[in-house]
Amino acid sequence: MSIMSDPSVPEKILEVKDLKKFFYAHKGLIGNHRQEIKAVDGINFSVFRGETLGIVGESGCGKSTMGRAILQLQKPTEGSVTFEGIELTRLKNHKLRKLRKDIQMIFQDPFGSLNPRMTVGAMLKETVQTHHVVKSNETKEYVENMLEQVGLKKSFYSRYPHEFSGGQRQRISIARALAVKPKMIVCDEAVSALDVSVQAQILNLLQRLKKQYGLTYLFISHDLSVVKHISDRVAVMYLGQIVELADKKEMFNNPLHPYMKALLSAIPLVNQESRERIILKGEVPSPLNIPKGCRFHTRCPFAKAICSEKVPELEEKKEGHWAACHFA
Amino acid sequence: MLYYIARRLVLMIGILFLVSVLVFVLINVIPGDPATLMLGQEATAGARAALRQSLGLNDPLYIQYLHWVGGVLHGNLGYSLADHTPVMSILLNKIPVTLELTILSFLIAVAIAIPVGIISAIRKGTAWDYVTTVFALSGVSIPAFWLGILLIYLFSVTLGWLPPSGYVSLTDNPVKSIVLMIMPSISLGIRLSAQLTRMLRSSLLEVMEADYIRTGYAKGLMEKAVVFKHALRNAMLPVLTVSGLELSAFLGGAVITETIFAVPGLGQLIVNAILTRDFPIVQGAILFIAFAVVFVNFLVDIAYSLLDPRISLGGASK
Amino acid sequence: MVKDLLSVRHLNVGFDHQFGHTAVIDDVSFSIEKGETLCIVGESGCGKSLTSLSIMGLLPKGGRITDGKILFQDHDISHKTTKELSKIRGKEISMIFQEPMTALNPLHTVGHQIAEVLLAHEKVSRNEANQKAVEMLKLVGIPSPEKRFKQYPHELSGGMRQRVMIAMALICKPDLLIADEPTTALDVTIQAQILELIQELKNKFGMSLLLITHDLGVVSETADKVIVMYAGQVVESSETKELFTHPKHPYTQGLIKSIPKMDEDEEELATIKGTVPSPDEMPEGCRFVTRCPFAKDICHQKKPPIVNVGHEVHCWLYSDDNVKGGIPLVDNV
Amino acid sequence: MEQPQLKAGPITFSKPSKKVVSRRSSKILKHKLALMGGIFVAVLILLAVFAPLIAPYSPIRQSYAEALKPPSSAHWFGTDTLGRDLFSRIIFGAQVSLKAGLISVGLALLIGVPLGMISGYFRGLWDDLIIMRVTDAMLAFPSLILALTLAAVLGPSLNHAMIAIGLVFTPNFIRLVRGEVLAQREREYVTAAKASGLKNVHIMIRHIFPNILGPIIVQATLNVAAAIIAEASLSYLGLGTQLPTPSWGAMLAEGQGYLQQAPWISIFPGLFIFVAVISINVFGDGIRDWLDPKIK
Repeated sequence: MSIMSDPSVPEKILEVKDLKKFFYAHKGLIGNHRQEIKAVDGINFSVFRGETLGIVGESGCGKSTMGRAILQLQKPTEGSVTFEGIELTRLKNHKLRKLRKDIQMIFQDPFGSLNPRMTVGAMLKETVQTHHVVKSNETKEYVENMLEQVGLKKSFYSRYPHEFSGGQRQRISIARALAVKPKMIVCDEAVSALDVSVQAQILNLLQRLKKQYGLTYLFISHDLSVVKHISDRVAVMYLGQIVELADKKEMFNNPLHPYMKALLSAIPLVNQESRERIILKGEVPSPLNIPKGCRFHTRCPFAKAICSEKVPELEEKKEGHWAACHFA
Repeated sequence: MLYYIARRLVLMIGILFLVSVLVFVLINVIPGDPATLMLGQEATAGARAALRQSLGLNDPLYIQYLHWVGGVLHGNLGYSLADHTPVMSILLNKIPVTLELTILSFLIAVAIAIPVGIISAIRKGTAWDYVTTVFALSGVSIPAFWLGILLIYLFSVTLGWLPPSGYVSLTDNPVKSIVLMIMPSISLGIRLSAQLTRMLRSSLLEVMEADYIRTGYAKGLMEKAVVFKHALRNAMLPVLTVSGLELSAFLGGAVITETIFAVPGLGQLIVNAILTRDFPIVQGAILFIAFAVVFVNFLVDIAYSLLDPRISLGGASK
Repeated sequence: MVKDLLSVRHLNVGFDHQFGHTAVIDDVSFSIEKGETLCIVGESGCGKSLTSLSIMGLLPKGGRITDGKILFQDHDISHKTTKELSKIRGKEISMIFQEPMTALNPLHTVGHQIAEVLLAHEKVSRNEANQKAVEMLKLVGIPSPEKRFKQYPHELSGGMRQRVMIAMALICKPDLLIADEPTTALDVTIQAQILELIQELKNKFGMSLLLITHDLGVVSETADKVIVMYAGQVVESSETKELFTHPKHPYTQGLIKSIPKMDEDEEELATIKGTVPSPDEMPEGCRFVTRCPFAKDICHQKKPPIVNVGHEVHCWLYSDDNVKGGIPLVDNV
Repeated sequence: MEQPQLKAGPITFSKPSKKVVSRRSSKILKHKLALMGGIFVAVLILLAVFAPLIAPYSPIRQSYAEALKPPSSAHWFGTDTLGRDLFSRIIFGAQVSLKAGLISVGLALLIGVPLGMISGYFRGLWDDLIIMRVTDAMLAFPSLILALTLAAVLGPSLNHAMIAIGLVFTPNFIRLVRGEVLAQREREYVTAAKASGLKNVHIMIRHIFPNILGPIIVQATLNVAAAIIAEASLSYLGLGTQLPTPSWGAMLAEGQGYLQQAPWISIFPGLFIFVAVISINVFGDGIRDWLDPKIK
């Protein structure tokens, strides 16, 4: 951590430039005909140290793929990802492995992301030892402390994942991520599989840990209310691109992009007087067949002729509020 | 659809190529000199060398392979070491015999497996299911040669109902031919029928748990309609795949069956050729069987794609 | 008084398994009037789906109704045979499910699967049924229905498949539609479309709707009446508006508070501590007692009474004895 | 993948941790068949190990006076054409069969498991084009014929038969292991392990392998049964165990010519093959049920 830096100028911890991740569908007799699936198609943003950047979007918008491409779990097709000034995309395997200590990840599925045949202790110990976080004779104690940190009992050390509920498993995942003292955590739909009451527990835990350890979060979710609750800034994705990015308050009070407006109006709310709803027609186009011009124009209630011709750039429409729309 | 078939064809040709390489390697890497084998130990070194020359055995292996494949493509599989008859004509003689045996066995297997499998799945946990389970377990565990011998002992030796062995061509005397084939077909077919029964039962049980079966009931369909219209076709898909995969083991079983019952088919041919080290015949017969397996699996793939609309879209992969 | 279309009375459901029997649903009662929307809301494992499945007679293996009645148009359908039920299912009561992908048979065209319902219940020719199926596809908002009729489920998107399920459920114009988490697997924008469609068709056909969901937002925007379930029991039942403005049961209150709000900022979310006990470890007395911030001794000992506080709540905190005993009522949200 | 999966979860009968083990054993107990299979397998192993102590006669001692005697109190299973005691020969035959079953499957495991793991974990051209196509091609050959040919090429003997059977069974394991690894690879815990910076080799051995061990054990068990049949078949055809070593397959073949006079010569060895194979199969099925992933 740089103590020297001016606190008024936030320091970029992660910078993503023109990130692309394409998948290929092979057709033809011997797979000679290749179709591109542009899952992530040119993404730019930065994450500042200590903040939580929320990424929100519907299924298939590429947000999870983006998360994995940033962490190099899936090699990006193009673009650059720099973490604390280090370019990740060109990093050699062993260096990348060492760097993983600093960026950890928490996954959606609390049932799938833990190895069913390893005890909780063994799983945590393994990462702690790989990254030499503490002396090996202190590992067990350290791991037990970590479990307590996330609200679990020390005695869970020798238990297997199937003995826990979804919420407890997610706490285990958090403990595993936290145990190597990371600087940043990517949360990929980390609370989506949980019931609301448990979801609230986990969100509070994440908030507390962030303060306690000075963490930075990249928080990916489809759930607007969750993203709104936890984020400092929010980016909205549609078909592999960011369509709007702004400070949380600004984003939710003053959405500029019609897609974000529609999303906001579509969430069913408790106890809300009738409001104006924008129900979008149709469905998200296939990433195999991305519409020309603005990607959203096929569903946009305000689309004009220009929208189907010219691609709107992500521009700063107000200070700190970026949107990719001709009319925003 | 045509596209799919074409893709499968390309794939099949690739496999056939590998199959031919494997067969060639298998036979040509034998320790021992074919020339010695053909001429006997007494032949002079000169005679052997001359034969080696004429057989092209001094060429590098890949040249030999190309020669051989070239021959195969022209329908020339070489000549028997024993009497120099073309392997092809020997095979052509034996194939109908084995074909009759395998088709009959297959029919028996399917005729047993489908009804038994369905009933035991639907009546899971009943005495009938229990009997079926025991039958299926015994069927997959019983050695074909022992079953054959038991059948002979029971029906030929003790009861005297059926002749213990022999073969008459279907065209010469259809009735006698079928009668002679009863025991061999049962002994070969029982294992497959047991396997298919087990597969169909478990596959049907799994399908019956599927959401769309619940939807079927929720729509107000009767049980019969749900089982026969919605469950059975879906349950047959894995069974079809397995029966394609089991085909090679099935043909392997023919070796034993034909030996026990003295049926003069491909299996018996292979065994005799192996015992007399007549490798061109072994090579030709194995190649033929492997080709048959690959081809039938190709047909199974096509059948599968006809049954399952999800297939014909062509393979998208990451 | 309006006659109830469906009335579930003291329903108990349990599972037989290798260790014996586990009671899962305990004494659930509710009723739906004609044209009404009732929501059952609760978290995973609260028994809301099983309740709906027992109405249809579609309980998973080992499950059975151990007690209670399910009156549909005044006939008890809780112990009818599959054959008897098959006349009601799809014709008078229809159901749609959470996963439209797996709920459709992948090997049949969607048109076939829709027409099949009509053929099973009415004396129509295959042609008429097909024609009607195309009409239904159009009605549920599927573009170019003639083309879609011939397609297979995997060729449609999730939202389209759910529309197909709806077409299938409504082709015989049932009196009651049961929708079990119909939008949970869908994205927000698609969810909005589907909910709107269900509402629209409900009004058009004059059906009643039993909606099962975990999403309080969906409840608030769709339901006339709500039942909140926890661990196999009803904890509170009320008119929708009343429930959200005056939730009484500590569980309902906790549930509402733990949703992140869109219209205000909060530092920390209110939570309900702990987790739902497993069916084998159900506490005696009130099942929520292990997580309730207001639990008293009595809550550990005896099953809570049903108290009318403007609506019905199953909680000791509101029983006369307690109020008289000077124990303060729980604050509203 | 990105689909929000707020499932209305099924009711699970989760029990306190300690009971999990007893639940599993109760499940296997419920499968009485599997238990019986296990007992038979154990008896068979004991027979094989203590054959010299159990067998009343030498398995190779010939006695023309005693030839073709039906079962009696002196010779429980009768005698064969050379007057050898069948019971003793069958007990010694168990040694051959079990050895053949275990060693050939061991060989197949030794080659198949590592190849399958590497192939499934790293994917790529090498896996797709070489390993998978070659195993596909190998699977096109009836394994019995392939084993026959190999055994003939290598020369008839028990050792060669075991090698031949082992090689022929190898593609089964490559396929199985590769498929299982592919399935595990897609699971999130593997991604999680990668994300936390573990080495590939470590992930393969410590994370994936324990998760695919179950299916491997099941397949290995079932293949032992198949290998016993295969060895018996080779011996029946004269390409396996050579005389005078007693082998069930060869004994059966020998008796076939005497079905009329001495059916026991064929029937008893066959019965033992059958019982051995069915026991192992039932036992294997039992393990499969026991390891049923739904229990997790």
